[in-house]
Amino acid sequence: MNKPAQQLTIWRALNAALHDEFTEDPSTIIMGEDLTTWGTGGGIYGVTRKMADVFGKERVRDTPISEETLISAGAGAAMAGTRTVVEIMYSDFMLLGADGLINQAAKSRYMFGGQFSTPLVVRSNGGSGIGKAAQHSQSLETLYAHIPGLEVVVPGTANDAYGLLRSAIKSENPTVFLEHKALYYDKGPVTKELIPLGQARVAREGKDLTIVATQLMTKRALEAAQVLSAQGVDVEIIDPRTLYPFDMETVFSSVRKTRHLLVVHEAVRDFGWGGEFVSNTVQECWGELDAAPRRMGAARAPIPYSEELEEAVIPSAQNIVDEALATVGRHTKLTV
Amino acid sequence: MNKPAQQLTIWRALNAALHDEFTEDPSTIIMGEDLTTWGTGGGIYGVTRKMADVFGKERVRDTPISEETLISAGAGAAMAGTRTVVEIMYSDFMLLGADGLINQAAKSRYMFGGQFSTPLVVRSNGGSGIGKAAQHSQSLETLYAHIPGLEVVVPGTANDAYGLLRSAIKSENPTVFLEHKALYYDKGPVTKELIPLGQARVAREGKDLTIVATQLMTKRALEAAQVLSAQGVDVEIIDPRTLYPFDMETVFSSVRKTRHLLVVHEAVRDFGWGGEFVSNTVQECWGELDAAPRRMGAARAPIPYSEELEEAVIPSAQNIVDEALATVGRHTKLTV
Amino acid sequence: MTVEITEATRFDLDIDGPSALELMSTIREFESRLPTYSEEGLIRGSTHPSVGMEAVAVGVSWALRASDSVASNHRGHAHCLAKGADAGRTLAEILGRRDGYCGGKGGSMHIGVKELGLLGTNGIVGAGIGLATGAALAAQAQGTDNVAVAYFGDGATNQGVLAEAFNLAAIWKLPVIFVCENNHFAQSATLEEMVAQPDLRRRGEAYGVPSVDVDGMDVEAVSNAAAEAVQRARSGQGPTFIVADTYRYLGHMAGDTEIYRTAEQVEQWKGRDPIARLAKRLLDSTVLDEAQLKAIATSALTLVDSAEEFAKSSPFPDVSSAFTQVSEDYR
Amino acid sequence: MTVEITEATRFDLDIDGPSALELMSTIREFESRLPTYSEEGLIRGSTHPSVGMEAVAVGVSWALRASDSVASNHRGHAHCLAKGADAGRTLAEILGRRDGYCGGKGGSMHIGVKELGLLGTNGIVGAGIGLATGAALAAQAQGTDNVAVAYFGDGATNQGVLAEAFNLAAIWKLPVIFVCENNHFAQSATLEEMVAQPDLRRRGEAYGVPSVDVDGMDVEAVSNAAAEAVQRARSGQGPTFIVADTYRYLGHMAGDTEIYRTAEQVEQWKGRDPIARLAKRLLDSTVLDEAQLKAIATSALTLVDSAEEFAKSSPFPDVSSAFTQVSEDYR
Ligand SMILES: Cc1ncc(C[n+]2csc(CCOP(=O)(O)OP(=O)(O)O)c2C)c(N)n1
Ligand SMILES: Cc1ncc(C[n+]2csc(CCOP(=O)(O)OP(=O)(O)O)c2C)c(N)n1
Ligand SMILES: [Mg+2]
Ligand SMILES: [Mg+2]
Repeated sequence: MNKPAQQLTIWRALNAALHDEFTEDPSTIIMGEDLTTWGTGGGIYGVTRKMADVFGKERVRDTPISEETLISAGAGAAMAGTRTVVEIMYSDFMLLGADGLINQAAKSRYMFGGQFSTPLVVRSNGGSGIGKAAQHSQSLETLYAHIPGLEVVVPGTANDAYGLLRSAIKSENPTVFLEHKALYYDKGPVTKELIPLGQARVAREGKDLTIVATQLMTKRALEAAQVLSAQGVDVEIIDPRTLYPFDMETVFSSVRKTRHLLVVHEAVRDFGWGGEFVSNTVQECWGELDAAPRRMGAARAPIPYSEELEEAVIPSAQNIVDEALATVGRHTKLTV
Repeated sequence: MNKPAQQLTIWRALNAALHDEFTEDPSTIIMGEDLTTWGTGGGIYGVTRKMADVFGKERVRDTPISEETLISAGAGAAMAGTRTVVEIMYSDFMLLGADGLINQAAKSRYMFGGQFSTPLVVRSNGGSGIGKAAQHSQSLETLYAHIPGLEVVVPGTANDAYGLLRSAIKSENPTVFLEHKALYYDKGPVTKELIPLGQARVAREGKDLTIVATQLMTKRALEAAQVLSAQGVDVEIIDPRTLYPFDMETVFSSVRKTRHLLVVHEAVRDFGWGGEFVSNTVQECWGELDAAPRRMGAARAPIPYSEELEEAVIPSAQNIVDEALATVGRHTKLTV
Repeated sequence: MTVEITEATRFDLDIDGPSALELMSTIREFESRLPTYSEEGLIRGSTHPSVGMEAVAVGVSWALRASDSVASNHRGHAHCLAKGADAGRTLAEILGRRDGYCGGKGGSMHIGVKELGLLGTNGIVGAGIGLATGAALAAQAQGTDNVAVAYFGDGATNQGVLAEAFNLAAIWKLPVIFVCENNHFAQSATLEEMVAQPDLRRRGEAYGVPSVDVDGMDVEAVSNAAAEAVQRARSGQGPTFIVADTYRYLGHMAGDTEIYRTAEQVEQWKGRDPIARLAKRLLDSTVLDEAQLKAIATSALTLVDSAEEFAKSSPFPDVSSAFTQVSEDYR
Repeated sequence: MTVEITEATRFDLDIDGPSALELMSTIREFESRLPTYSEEGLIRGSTHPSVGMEAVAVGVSWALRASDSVASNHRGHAHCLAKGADAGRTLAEILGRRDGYCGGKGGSMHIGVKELGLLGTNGIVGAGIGLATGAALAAQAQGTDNVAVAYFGDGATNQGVLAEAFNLAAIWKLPVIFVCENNHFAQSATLEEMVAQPDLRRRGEAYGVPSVDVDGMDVEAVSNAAAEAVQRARSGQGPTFIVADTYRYLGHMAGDTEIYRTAEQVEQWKGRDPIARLAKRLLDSTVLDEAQLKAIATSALTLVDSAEEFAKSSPFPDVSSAFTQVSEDYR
């Protein structure tokens, strides 16, 4: 099954996934703002490039600015049998459609006793790092992971972006698919294989400390691992890739080996998804932990605009190094 | 400062708090659906009873069904200097106003560099138990606790309802105030003293196990404590009362004594606020815990309508007993 | 004269024949019993009867077929029954029983029937509007000539989603019919206090949606308006907004003190009763005689009796079902 | 001839005098420089210049006083400057500097100035509509005669919040003026494709809000319409919806390829330029002579030069400020 991998940016990988899935399944549609008329005709970050040319304006629709209805109509279209992708320009705006997502789509299968599938994907981007400030930079994935009936996907590499987007579209369940706005131009090999939702990826193997991280934080954790390696701490990095379904088993078996856990996310630390991973691990691996698991996340603050401030509120590679050392009980370098 | 306590139901206590606060501060207003024309003229659960008679229709307003604008206009009114209370009939409907709450009100102080106060209280009710089904029974407090800039209050007794509602209205910050729909008719002593946000309440003292719980779960934990006591497990119950600001110190010092922690909430267990309490406690009290802390919450499912199903998805007193025994390492009784 | 409210038979029956009357009578009987069930503790939570409003659901449904979609609201049993839902299974759902359409998980506010295109009654005022718009989008994108109907109240017209959906449906010419059951109240709020421009049609027109007023107490008028709207939608000409003037005779839900209206007003509206009106018309035009009318009334009663029997004797669902059907586990 | 755009002086100046011209010229100059700042990396994220649209903000603000509230949108610098915001501090905020109105935390899309009643530019299309409605509610509830203005684009008229706010403002006669800057595009979406009924006024009227069209390229026309609306609001007669026909000369934001419009269309609109038009009118009516006109242009330049100098020389905020001002800790 190993196809030769192409080097693609994340936005290209997403674009390819859409093209491939739309080619394979004619019951797919996509709608959103500025999908076909912005830039070179591919939406704000290019992800829908050439979709309208290939699949037509019936299946690829530019919409008015009406997020509430885009999401609830997306749910209705999905319930009526059309695999529907809704692009929301920034995930902060998804809050305008929270009713459609949380009260309708997420509950449609259960409330009606299993009759309906709701193959809806709401695609958007989260994350900070490019100066978009408080209302265009949030990492709100935890909100959706808390809602029964929703799947939450947070791809961090081009390969994951491709394979998970195709799986999300094929899924019979409503899925929140959150890209990271600062990673669209990151390049990586793409095998064009489907990746099932609910399987974590081991981004780095190591034996002293398990770091669970997604997207930008995985990148920073990898940087931190270099530094830590030089200091004699061998880090294993696990990217869950989907927050729900979640793959705790991969985390547990890693922790059983490393006996230490640090969860790092860009979402605000307080009440963020790190708590779920820490709590589950503590309960499952109690006797196998050598130290208290720790969590890192954004400060309890909105994302500020000015560059240094923006950098300050989310974990840096150096912060991760420090916290990793603290987790394994090497407090000397701890500066935060 | 100890005034004589009156016995009041929770809805009466809330009503008294509103009356007292509106009398004290003429810059207060309240708006919502059916506030003055339903039942005996006091909103769906009576909380605004006689408010219009006393304070007039200028300050006590019946609104159209427009939750999005009620909440965002509430934010605007608060920014413009009016202490504003918005009643949303069920907290599930607050999702329609998620933009106003999360993107606007929560961020208004920070984004604008500290210039604005936003003394907005969005009052509503959460919780299950009375057959209102999937879209009228959610416990979504975790979503708001995750958002920097918001305060989250979850009163469980008449006294707390009174004292915390007054504090919430006096607060310069936007506050989500979530009552519990199955507790409105619960009676208890009310001293009519203000209770500061961010102070947990020890609902029961004990030495073997700390249970953190709110609202209906506090009640059930108290029942469970009776049973456990007979089995030789002495439970301490802590009701945080506010999820943000949170009072971890009270939890830590209790756990240092009991060496065991169980968090119980009606919110869905997965990615619920229990993870925050467990993770913080593990990090702070690592060497002082005799066993892994555990969490309980609603099943990962919407709230079903039929009575036995509804009961099944949220923790019962018996479930709490079982989980408490498991937490302290007495697995014999564990049936769940 | 026995008419089963099933998808198969209903659509063969002519509006001028007895069946519209029978269906309305059945809905009337069905809905009238709800307050009693609530008092008896058979219904938990909230149930919203639509007694008085039968002509709207029946008139609209006359123009629909099984493959068309309907998104309903909290006051939605009539929409279900008129679309062909079985009274017994509908009531079983309202009573939280295993044989309910949703296995007792939904209840009154969440009755969906996939094979009838029923996207559910809904607990969120206004939410069905987005769902129906989406179903219409699906129909259009898949190239079928199915249509979708959204039923909602006057109160729901103040939800922003309606404006958004009007606009979206208008620019894309979506095959959706927006049906406002204007019964002049939203829970305890009067339309007069809650809108400044009481001509609700103008809301549709402002977004380019052809909009009509119709006497919601006259099933024939409703059915004509609906037929025109459905025809427009099926032929690719886009949405229609129908504002049906109607009234609910009972309280908003069980326990309503009704301090917001007078008993006289209720009585006045009963003078326009849609069932009595159709009965009189059929009698006057000698389509039916008194005996047949009586038989229809009896048959409605019998049908609801047996629905009640069916629902009451249906067992409560197995507790284990509380944990299933949250997501499809296709992996 | 130097006019500082400060609250104190601005409101004394007559619309027929030179100051409206000067203010518009200053805004033009201010906004025209933004793309360069973006290219130079001085501005991060998105900034939306309003070159071409100056007459709307200036015309509307002429009718306002400091205690009135304004809720703006993503294209909001002109709204701020016209309401009396200092150009230097505004630009400092856009550049993320310590002396910006929000200490660099907000940036272009989040500029609020409490003492000027500026409830902020806004990153969420449509969100200012609810905020302004709330500020109007506050004014009414507190018994002041302050008013509130919401500025938003044609694109924002498709957000449901506008319909809800229209209705709420109409039933409560809130002192709010809804100002739609219809520049015919929402990012890359054309108005023609995004609405089926292009007469946007009808949206206000449908909810009972008196609604007017105005030539948004004519500051006098805007100011007259605004004065009337403000007068209505102050005297308790409720909201007004003003639809100003206007155009943005530059791209939606830096990097816009503008494939959705032709260069000819842009040139055509420049023929209606609000600044040239007012200048000509003042010249024709001999209020000003050529030399004075030139002086005004120079003064605008000078003012923006010094704003730029001020902003660029302002230091970046202290990193510790990232963690403060999230909540008031009053306990
Ligand atoms: C979003 C939302 N807001 C409020 C409610 C509470 N509620 C249920 S029905 C209702 C009145 C609805 O009035 P209308 O739309 O006219 O329908 P009617 O009940 O008159 O048939 C209200 C306020 C709700 N269920 N959902
Ligand atoms: C809720 C929301 N949806 C989408 C966007 C992205 N966006 C920013 S400006 C804009 C276009 C707005 O058009 P309009 O309201 O006409 O204002 P204009 O830019 O033309 O002044 C869009 C789609 C946003 N910021 N917020
Ligand atoms: Mg109604
Ligand atoms: Mg525009």
